[in-house]
Amino acid sequence: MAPTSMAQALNAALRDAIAEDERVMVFGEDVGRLGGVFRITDGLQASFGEDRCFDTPLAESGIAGFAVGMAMSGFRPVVEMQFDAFAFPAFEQVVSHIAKMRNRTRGAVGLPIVIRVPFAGGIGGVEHHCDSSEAYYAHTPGLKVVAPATAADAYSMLREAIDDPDPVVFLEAKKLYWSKQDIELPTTTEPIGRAAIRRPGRDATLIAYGPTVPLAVSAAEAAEEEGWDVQVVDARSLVPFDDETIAEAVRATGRCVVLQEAPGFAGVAAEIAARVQERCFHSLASPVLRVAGFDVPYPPPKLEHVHLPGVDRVLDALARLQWDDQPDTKWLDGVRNQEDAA
Amino acid sequence: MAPTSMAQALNAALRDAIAEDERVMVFGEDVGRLGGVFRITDGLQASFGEDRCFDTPLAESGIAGFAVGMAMSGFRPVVEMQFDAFAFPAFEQVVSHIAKMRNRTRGAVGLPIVIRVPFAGGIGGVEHHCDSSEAYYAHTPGLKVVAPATAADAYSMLREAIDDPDPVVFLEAKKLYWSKQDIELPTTTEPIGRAAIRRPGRDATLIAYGPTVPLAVSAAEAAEEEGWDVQVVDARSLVPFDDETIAEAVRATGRCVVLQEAPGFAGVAAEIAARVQERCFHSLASPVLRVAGFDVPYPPPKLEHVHLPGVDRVLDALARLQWDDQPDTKWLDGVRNQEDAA
Amino acid sequence: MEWLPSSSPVRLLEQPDPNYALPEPSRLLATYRAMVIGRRFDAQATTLTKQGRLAVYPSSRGQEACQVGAALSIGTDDWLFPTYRDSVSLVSRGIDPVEVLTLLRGDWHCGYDVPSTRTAPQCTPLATQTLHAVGLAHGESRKGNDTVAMALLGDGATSEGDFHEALNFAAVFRAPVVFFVQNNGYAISVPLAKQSAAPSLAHKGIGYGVRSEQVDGNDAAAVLSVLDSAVAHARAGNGPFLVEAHTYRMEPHTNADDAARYRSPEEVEHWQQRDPISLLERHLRAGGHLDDATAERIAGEAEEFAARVRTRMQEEPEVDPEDLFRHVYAEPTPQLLEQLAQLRTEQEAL
Amino acid sequence: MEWLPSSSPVRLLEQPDPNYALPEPSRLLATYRAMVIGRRFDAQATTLTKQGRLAVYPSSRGQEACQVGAALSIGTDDWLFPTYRDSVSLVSRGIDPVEVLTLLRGDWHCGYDVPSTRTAPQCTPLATQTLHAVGLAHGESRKGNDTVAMALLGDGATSEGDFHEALNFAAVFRAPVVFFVQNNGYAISVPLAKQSAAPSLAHKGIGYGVRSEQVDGNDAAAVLSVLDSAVAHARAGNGPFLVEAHTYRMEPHTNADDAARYRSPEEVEHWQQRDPISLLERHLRAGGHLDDATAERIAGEAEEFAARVRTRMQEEPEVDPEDLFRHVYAEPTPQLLEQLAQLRTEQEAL
Ligand SMILES: Cc1ncc(C[n+]2csc(CCOP(=O)(O)OP(=O)(O)O)c2C)c(N)n1
Ligand SMILES: Cc1ncc(C[n+]2csc(CCOP(=O)(O)OP(=O)(O)O)c2C)c(N)n1
Ligand SMILES: [Mg+2]
Ligand SMILES: [Mg+2]
Repeated sequence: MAPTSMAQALNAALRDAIAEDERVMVFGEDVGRLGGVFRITDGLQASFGEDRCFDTPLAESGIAGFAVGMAMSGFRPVVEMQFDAFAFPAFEQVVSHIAKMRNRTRGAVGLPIVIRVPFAGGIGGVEHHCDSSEAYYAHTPGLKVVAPATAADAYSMLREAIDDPDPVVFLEAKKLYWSKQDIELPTTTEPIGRAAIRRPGRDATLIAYGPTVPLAVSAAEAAEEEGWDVQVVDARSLVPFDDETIAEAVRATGRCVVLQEAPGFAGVAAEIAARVQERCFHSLASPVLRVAGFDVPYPPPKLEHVHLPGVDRVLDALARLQWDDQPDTKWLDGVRNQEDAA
Repeated sequence: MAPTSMAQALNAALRDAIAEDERVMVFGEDVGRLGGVFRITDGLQASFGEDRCFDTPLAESGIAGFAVGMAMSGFRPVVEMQFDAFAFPAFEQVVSHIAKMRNRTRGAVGLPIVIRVPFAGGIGGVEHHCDSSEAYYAHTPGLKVVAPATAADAYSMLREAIDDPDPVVFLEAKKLYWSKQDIELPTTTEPIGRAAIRRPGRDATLIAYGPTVPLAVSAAEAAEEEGWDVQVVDARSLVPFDDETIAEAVRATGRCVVLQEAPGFAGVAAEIAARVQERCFHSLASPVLRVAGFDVPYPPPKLEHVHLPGVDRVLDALARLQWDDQPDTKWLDGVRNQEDAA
Repeated sequence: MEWLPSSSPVRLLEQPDPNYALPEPSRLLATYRAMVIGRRFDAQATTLTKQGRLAVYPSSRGQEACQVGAALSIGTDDWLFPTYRDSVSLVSRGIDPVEVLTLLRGDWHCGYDVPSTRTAPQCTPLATQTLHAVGLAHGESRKGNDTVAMALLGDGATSEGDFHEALNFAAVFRAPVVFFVQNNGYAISVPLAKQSAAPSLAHKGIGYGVRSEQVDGNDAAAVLSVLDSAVAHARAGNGPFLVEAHTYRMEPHTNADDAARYRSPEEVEHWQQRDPISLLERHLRAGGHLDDATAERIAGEAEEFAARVRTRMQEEPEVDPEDLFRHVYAEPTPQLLEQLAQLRTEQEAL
Repeated sequence: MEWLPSSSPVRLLEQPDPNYALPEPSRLLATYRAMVIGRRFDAQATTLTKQGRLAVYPSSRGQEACQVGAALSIGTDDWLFPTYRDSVSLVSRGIDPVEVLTLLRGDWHCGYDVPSTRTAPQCTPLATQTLHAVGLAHGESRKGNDTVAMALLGDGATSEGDFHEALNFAAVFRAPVVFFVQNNGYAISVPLAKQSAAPSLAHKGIGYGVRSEQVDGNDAAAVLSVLDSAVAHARAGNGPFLVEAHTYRMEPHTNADDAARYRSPEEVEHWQQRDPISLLERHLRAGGHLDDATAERIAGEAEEFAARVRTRMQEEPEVDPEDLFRHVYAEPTPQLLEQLAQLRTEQEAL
């Protein structure tokens, strides 16, 4: 076991994937000699040559469209978009082609492309460097969308994403790149599509993914002082989504808050809240609440701390879960659990 | 009063706006001599000259970026994207600039741009011609997003959008272009930001926008046979959203289904469902349900009728609103209404 | 400068050219045959559309020299990246015409088998496929194959950013791609003069270090000869090549279009005089390579071809609603399985 | 052909050019002064970054001839569309240096007043601003103004689709835009050879019918002279103009970059020999237009300029959390008002 940062885990995953599968090609802007601006591709070109890890011209639609052709020719492109917002020029290629090619061709042409996107904020970046773009991708059928929150997941899920026959948008929380975990690589965690309980708890469930997972854990720890025993679920994978684990978790606690960094309106947390209340309505003691970024453009560095959800905002939301009402309806719980499960 | 199609109403709105405000400029692909592929700009160039309505080269990012500059120089660009999917090349300009310019410049540079998008499906178009893209825009702070469902709204909201100091994504349901309403133009309906009750009803609320509004009305009529008195709310405006009207409507009925054509996952209906249960939880007799397109790429013409929500699917959802439970919890209604309103 | 294209379009049928040789008569005759069949197929598709059997059809009547030239200048191991306009090219490449029409009939987004035909789905989002062609061509050369990818696009599509990125990627990676622009004068209603102020679209190659040429797109011999050398250039490892063909679509943009709104009958008539089939036919007849009997035989083949298409298009294959879910992912997600179950319930209720 | 740029970069300081005249000595001296001040400002900003007072700073050291040339070749009524790299250009244009640094200090996305400075916010999404310049230039000429818009971009940014669309829109609309590419050899770590295979980036103009030129970007006289004629061309209604300047950034991409990973000290040293300030200084001194006293005076001005910046940057202005909501729309939506109320409650609880 060694303390391993998420960045190191991702680098190791790319390295192992290149070594084990000759179809894997890593390309994008500055991924070669520089090793990427976050150094996730560090040393790959030196180890495996320009054939396997190379710089492209500076054009994201180009990178995505080129990846489509490479995949059609049998390769497994792993492309890096330098920051969330710089993937936007590739939006048409991602939505109109990458997401749809298998479907258009009745399964004859799958596109095993991984689009790595350093996502979300909290790193003091100037404008356009801290957007959260997961909702755009999660709303697009044909894409898988995952967001690891631990170094072990980063390694395991990236390996799995590269092996996946379908395109995967792989969201790497920028602010977690340097967070460490004691692990041994290679490692295999739960498969894509499964959520993970990061902390047990009986009173309320926090659902998080990517950068909000450590936040949820901190908030849950802080909530102990209030006497609340808070469970934390890491969704891990947005598409496919683990309804089973998550609905079961919420049914057990009867209270739920969903966390995301992205602006709240029509974000992934809205989807999670909508699903959870659809599936757990009768087990719920209070509405499913959301704690998200405000519905504003990502602010400048000096204001990001007020924009991004923090422990206090999560605690406020937990406090609004109508704890006082609980006794009134507790008697209904048995009935409700049965109804939801049906 | 004359039977007026939505296409005619839109055309009239553009015509009147150009005539009344010399800053209004209509441009895009084929909007000039051809009058647009849906003929919404028909005759504008002939009446007002190439100065006011003109064709651009075929490049959507170009159109959007050019509109930014035109707006900075004091004009009010009204641009047409030929179909939803063909606005995707402009995504970066829309998200990184059009949505953010006022904010970046601390209010010094607003961009009064209207982006007209013929949206959604049901017209038998081949691939890429029937996407629904509202969620991408609605999730992007800084944009207003509206979707009229009647000819009167089409006229009034387009005029208002053009006068709006902020960028408005104006979603025109393709399948409603030829639907008629008896109206007198010019006309002024509720302002952007307000929902409208299209049909009263006491038992359940259907929330719809754009192409699902007529569907909701048909479903509500069909529901009469089942003995359900169903209310229909036309959201009209997605951003800003009329929480007040909608929450009040749902509190009154205690049951709610949200309709959209777009794939369900992380769509606008998810946001509406999440908001409604946040605001009306204690008035709800059952979870807020959604009826949406499936989470699949828009299908070929021969399959669109199974993909798109139809009356039966809405009735099925209404039937799942746990009518039988109603007596059990009805006694709580008073208490709950008070709690939600608090 | 060697990297400049000709200052006017290359022609061969009516005059010799110092740089391009006239193709062999047998090749020209094969081309003629494919053009005649292609045109008949195109007319058949237009008729089917009028009868409501196709959702939409973008005709390429008038562009047959380009359509057929593109198909015949590449081999079966090469790849074609066509657009919605290029059905005739696909048919000339030997793809089953009914499978070609599947998209336009509305059964599915692509009716032919992409991997075995080595032909990408007909592409609608303009210019996007040019990047796919570059990636594929690069991938194939990485594998040591001498495959060439031919990307078809229109004059309007050259304005899209993706075309720029494709030319640039191709040049930087020296990818064996031929970009073949069928400049038919219009992007729907927008004439070339509002699309570009360049000396020619072929001149766009210069800014990327991509060799380029312009050709009379209604002169089948010139199209073939120029494409041949472009393909040879790419195959030999010299990098991409851009060809602009000056041509004209005789029909509206699609059946849904009203071309009278933006162009004059005189203009159409002018191009009628330069009909690519007539030009080639005249040449072949003048050289003694085509006589009435052969022309009649070919016309007969074309009729038969169209008749078979007509007959086969009578039957509308059943579409399976469950296809909606079948190919979204290799394995459906739990969410899709739920939705499939919902659909099944709905279908059973019918 | 008249639409071809020179086959090698225009230079003036060391040799005369048949097409471009040396600017007046007084203009060159003013340019020299602005370059010296600009470089001192740039160094100051780098220092502030090391001290943690700026979030990030992309230096333009080595590119002063371009930075200053761009600012001085347009008038106050013209518009500038700069990038993150162009702080020195903004300072030379007369914008308050502390307002310029607001973005990089992290207070707000743009610190200067865009309308009155007629300078767009420094743009990060590459090449996107070139389209804004075209729209604005077109708008201004619609209003009958003879405003020119100058769009700055780097070599890497020329690969983006938006640059292509901007050149094309500008050409088709004959918009008075000067596209000024500072080719400093790298896009972060990616050298030009991996970015483009074109004879020069200036050659990209040809494919759009946009006149173009390439210039030695470290020769301030040549930059000025070429930009002057480009601006005059645009202002006279002849349409857009593309200028490529060959230059070099002496510092890493930003303070966060490690340039040693991708370029050699020898390469940097080579360019040090062609330092734009030294080149101009040598010329001015040789012509007797600059003596020690003036040089010292200017150096002193530069020091004072930097000192004022340093002092003013000591105070970190309060940022108001409520600014988050102030300018999202002209009027906040009900949703934003709710969120503002939430923020207030949170702030009060602190
Ligand atoms: C990205 C994109 N924008 C717009 C359209 C709508 N559209 C379809 S064909 C067409 C004109 C294309 O013109 P051109 O490239 O010259 O090809 P042609 O149809 O003449 O063969 C347009 C605007 C599209 N398909 N894709
Ligand atoms: C659309 C987009 N993609 C990627 C980036 C990240 N990025 C910032 S600067 C840069 C390199 C730009 O190089 P160049 O255009 O040569 O300008 P220079 O920095 O050398 O002045 C990159 C890749 C970006 N800002 N925008
Ligand atoms: Mg065309
Ligand atoms: Mg550069």
